[in-house]
Amino acid sequence: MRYDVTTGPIDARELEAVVTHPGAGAICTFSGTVRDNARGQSVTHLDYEAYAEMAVPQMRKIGDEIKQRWPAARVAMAHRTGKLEIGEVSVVVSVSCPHRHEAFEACRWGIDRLKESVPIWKKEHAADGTFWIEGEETKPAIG
Amino acid sequence: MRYDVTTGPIDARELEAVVTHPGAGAICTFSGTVRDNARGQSVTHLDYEAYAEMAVPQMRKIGDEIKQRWPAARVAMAHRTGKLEIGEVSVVVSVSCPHRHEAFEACRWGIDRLKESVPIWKKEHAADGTFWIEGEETKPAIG
Amino acid sequence: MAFMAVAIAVRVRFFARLRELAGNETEALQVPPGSRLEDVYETLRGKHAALPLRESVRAALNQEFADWSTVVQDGDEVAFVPPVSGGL
Amino acid sequence: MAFMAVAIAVRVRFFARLRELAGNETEALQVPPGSRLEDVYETLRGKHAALPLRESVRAALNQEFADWSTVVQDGDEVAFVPPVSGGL
Repeated sequence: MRYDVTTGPIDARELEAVVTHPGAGAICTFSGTVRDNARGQSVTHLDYEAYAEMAVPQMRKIGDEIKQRWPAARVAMAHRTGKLEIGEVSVVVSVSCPHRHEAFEACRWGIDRLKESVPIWKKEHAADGTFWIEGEETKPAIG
Repeated sequence: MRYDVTTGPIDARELEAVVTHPGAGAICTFSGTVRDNARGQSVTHLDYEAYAEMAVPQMRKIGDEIKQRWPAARVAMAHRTGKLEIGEVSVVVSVSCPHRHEAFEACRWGIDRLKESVPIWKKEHAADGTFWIEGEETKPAIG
Repeated sequence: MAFMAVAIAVRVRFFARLRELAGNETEALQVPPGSRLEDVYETLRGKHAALPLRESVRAALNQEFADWSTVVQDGDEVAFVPPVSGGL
Repeated sequence: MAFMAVAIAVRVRFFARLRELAGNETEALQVPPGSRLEDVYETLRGKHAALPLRESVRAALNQEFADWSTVVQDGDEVAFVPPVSGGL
């Protein structure tokens, strides 16, 4: 298992190397990338800020929950912070399981939970200004 | 889009590089790996055989179907043939979409369809003999 | 001068367990004009007794899955394949 | 000799938009013994008028999300955070 908050690029293959093993038949890897648009506006870049001392334990908790639901699963997650350009990878969740459908379900559950419970925030630099994204809401940034 | 049948190792990152673009926010990549067991027996290695001239067009057809169902999706698929050792990657399906749930759904749909309609066959070398896998059935091999 | 073909030539391919049972990967075959895929397969079963009943086999014509009732044409590539098992 | 604390010290952390609104990332704060997270936050709102109402904020105590009614202890790390938006 591996849970990282990092300022450098994320190598999804490294996470897959952590989860793969001779009993796994299926690896599902989700990567989130920076889109060039949001709310109908063009986006120039993002900043991600993390409460890293809490984010890593929260990721570990999600990994433990996945292993309770899918006992054969192995999990790795990484989230990047700092300035990210369009197309760069912000988050990777990789899950291995013996069979494919459980790998998809466990990986999807992992990224869904991460978006709910891991203390990381997105600041969007867009054509119409700079905004903090708070859950479903968009709020003008000050700094 | 990219559809390969290849005797060499598959690099999932190359497929992801094909599907990623500035409008994509989500990439789901499925990798199938060779498990060390099947039917309660230990497996030593596999051979995959393909009707390559037909397999690549069938993959392209699946990619086209994905784009009909999820118009913003981009798709890449590769399947390896020949002898594969335990833990090696036999198949990769990578799909990008603007949002994550459609990326998961489209990728899963892709590997499900590949397993139904792409003319590739698995020969399993196991502790109890050598078998061709035919859909859900296991049949002793001759050669 | 009109010319009536008495046979058409198809190229037959076998894969996986069918290849092993036929003992051949590729085979040139002459069949009467109007032959359907099922006729081609039954002709081959006459030559290769180990080939299984059609129920467990799929036919492909020129690299597309095809119904057994499809009529073959001169120069076609015909393949007979077991249920697929690629993926993982 | 018995000693009755008149104040306990907590370390406060703000993140994202709350950090910008507070004008501070980290802050040392003294509060009366028995103070709950909601009391800590209201004390801070007294100092930083721009901080939003509690409804749009979550509290964490020692790196775990916590109820607003949780009583803080001397030496605790308290964090106030907006709804999260990591991922993609």
